[in-house]
Amino acid sequence: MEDWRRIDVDQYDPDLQYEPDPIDVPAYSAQQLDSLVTEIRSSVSRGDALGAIKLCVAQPPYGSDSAIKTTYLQAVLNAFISVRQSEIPNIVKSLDMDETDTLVKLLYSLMSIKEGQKSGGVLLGWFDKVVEIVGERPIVSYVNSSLTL
Amino acid sequence: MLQLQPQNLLVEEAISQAFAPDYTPVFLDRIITDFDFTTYHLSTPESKTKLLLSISIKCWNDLVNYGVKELLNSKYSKYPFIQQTQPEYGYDYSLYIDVEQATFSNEDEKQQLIAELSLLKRNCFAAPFLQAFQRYEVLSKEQPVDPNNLYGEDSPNNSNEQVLQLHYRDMESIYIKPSNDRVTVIFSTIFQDDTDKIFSKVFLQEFSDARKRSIQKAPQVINSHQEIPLEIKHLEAANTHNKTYITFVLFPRHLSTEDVKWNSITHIQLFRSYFHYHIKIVKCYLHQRMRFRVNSFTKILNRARRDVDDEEHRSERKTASGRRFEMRA
Amino acid sequence: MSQFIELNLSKDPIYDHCFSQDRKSVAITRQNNVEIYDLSAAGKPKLLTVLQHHDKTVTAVDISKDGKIVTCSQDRNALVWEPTAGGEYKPTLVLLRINRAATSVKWSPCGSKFAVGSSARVIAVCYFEVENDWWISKHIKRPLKSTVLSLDWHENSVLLACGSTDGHVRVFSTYIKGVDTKPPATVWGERLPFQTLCLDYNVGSWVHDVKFDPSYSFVAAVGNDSAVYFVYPGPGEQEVAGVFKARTSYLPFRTLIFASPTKVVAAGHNCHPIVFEGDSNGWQQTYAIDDPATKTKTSHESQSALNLFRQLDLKGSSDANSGELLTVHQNTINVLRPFQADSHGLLRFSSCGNDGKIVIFDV
Amino acid sequence: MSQSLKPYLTAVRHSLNVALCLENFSSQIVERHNYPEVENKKTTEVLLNPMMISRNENERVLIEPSINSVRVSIKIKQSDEIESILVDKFTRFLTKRAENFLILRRTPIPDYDISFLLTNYHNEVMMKNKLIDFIIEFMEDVDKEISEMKLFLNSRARFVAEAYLSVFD
Repeated sequence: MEDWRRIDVDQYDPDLQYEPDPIDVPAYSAQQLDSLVTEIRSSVSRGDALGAIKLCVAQPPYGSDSAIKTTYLQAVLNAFISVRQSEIPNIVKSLDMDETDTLVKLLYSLMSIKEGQKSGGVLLGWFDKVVEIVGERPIVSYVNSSLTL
Repeated sequence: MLQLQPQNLLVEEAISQAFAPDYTPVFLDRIITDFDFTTYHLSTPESKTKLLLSISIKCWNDLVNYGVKELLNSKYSKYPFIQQTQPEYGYDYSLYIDVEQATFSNEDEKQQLIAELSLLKRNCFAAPFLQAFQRYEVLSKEQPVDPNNLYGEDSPNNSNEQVLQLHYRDMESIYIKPSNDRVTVIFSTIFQDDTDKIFSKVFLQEFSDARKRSIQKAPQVINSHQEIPLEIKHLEAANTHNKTYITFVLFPRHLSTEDVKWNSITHIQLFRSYFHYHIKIVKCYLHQRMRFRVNSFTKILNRARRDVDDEEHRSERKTASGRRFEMRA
Repeated sequence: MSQFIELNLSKDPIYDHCFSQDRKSVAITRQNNVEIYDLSAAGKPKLLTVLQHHDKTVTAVDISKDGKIVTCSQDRNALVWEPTAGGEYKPTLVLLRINRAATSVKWSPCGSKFAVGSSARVIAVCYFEVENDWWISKHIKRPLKSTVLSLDWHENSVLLACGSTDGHVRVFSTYIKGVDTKPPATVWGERLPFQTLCLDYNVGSWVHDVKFDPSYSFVAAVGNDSAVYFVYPGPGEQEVAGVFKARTSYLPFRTLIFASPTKVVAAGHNCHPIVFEGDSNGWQQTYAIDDPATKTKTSHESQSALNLFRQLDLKGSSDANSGELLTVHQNTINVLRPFQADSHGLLRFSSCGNDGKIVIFDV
Repeated sequence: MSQSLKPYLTAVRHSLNVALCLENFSSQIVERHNYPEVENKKTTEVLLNPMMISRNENERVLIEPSINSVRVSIKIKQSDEIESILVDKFTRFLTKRAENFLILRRTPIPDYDISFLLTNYHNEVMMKNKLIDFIIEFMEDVDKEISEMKLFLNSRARFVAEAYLSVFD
């Protein structure tokens, strides 16, 4: 019998329960993801960096399982890496508020997975430019947002 | 204090005082310690003028097999006023020095004796080395050096040469193996904590690189941190306590004249103490450096403290007697 | 550059402050006590009295129309301080019946009730019981799910807006039979028994402050995502007609006040107030007060050599105020309160911050 | 490699600036208690999303913000055995002096070398921008200190070796 002295009884107290409100979370099926990934890859190969980034930040799969999320992050990482350093400022300038918030959210998620850390320098380059242009709002919105990858 | 002094300073000082012309004999009973579990006992049991100097070394029995007694007698018997006596209880070797009859033709001779007496431990440790050197001389005459032995490997046919062992510390020992063109000295040493072990890797790497870079004429140094060197494979049990093995290869030029021999012996027998000493020194320096860095961090952090504005400071200032320093604004 | 009056009252942070009706004295929270300063004298503010009874940090203070002071603290108690003849204050007991810290307190406009928000996921609405000479409380529980951070009363002293760390802006009815008169119907609802929920909108991050607009027709709230939300109620039950989110690039705001039905002032971790303007079809940030961008580094008069040395040793740099912020407030602004208004809106408002300063700004 | 140091430090600076917006928040779980929410993570709604800023696989900073406290954990670059020993000795040395270091956490959280715990009290007593400067300066100084110590170790070892061996000439 587990040591009854240490059972955390509070967790059973009904009015102590706090479940955040259910929010409708966009989720992808496998094929939807594949089509999106191929789309991103094709616009990257066409050199249309802005289009690729716009696709990445449009609707991240917050609700999908981790496998889909990692493949999605993989594609986003390739898109970020393919963009030349000089192009970043005007890409960032042509994104609206929500898109830059999602961009910073993707940067943070990428920096917490192994593959992303390998190219830490690139991600930091992006992060630096975004904050320089937009300010700290995206960081504040990431920190408070309930939709996380 | 880069080089460790081979002689024992306390013994040297005590004896030079005893030999000083204005020495008034006084009752003595001193126990002096030295590296590698060596202890001296300097006392005047019978009369104040007759000093008894005894030494006890952990690996005395090994030394005896290598003729340490004969070596010491040869060193000290030429002085009439020094007799070797029955070793004191608990000690391995004792010498009576009669201070009154100690006469010297000149100052140098006196200094020379004082040095010899204070190098007693080195003289003891020299026995196996001298024996190995003699064996080397015999071998080098029997088998002339093979000229086309380019890489300086040890010649194969003396693999069964007898290796002299010296268990001078609990888990550590010195192995000396003479051969026809060199004498190999192997130290097996152990480190208490792993930071020492890792620092030792850096040091030993430098020891072996030093020869390539600047001091071509130095002995070759090979270090291995796990596997046991071939020469002593048959002697050492499996390397369970992850000992480190440091191999010194003394070349003929280190064994040429009598003086060069004694110089090599003096330094090689001190290697283990020198090596550990300098690792500890580095750790102390790093510790000191960290303390300075932490203080500077604390100072910077305190500067982050929101300082109370000035007039609050001024109004609270007090005179020495504790009366408040009234500011007539 | 608008004018401001700066009062350095304490070394410790001021979590809440409240000016008396005649604006001659101010009550500020300071650790476990509340200090009342008299500002009528031209020179330095003079400490009048210290209200000492709480044994933990005082989190909020409010002064009613008739001069009664209510304080609440993390020791789960609230106290009502009645002004006595000799300028002293007599504490009276409040039966809050909460088992967690009290976080915020506000007198109702009529002065007969006050509400206390707490970490016990409860709002205690307290009213005075003459026969026992103490204040007793009724609890609003459902559907509060987390600590209540902020409260604001409707003018009819029945409707109470509250913001909490579960990110919800809610408006409750606190109608208590014996104490309140039946309120006229408002846009928030007609039949309002105790604890009916008139509005419940999820802002998505902690709601640091919530305020009714001067005409009490909608509610403005400040979230932790440095945005100000304007929530317009709809005709139906708890229906939300529209929400505007004015986003900024500043650090999160902690407090806001209405300067006029179309102008809001918010402030927080960015240490200077920001003004938003707009109406039911849109709100956005218009200008900033005490804006650091417009101020250059004020150079101090020549430093005496001794002072330079002292700074060098103490601060490691000879520049006297290296590190001081360009804004008047040197640390987070905790609470903004209206200070002086005229017919068509607020003229001046007061602010208190973690730097122990009370500053009165022009709008 | 230092060209990626500047963006790394500015990213940490901005993230810290956002994370360090703290307020006095009394506990919802335990009566009359006020402790850093980031430490036991029971009240989930007052915890914010953690931010990980990584320069490469073995050098990153984790910032875990909450309503009244922030935990900043740093993983210091340790490319070889010597550096990991030096880092371990340095951080152990620091944590032993944690009490006069105010914002230092006694033990780093797993997988990191050093952790700071900043609460709303630190934010009230100290200037926020100077606090951030201190942490950034600390990160730079620790890297510099470790490489300096390593350099010193190598040069000292060479000097000692040569001094010993030159005697045999």
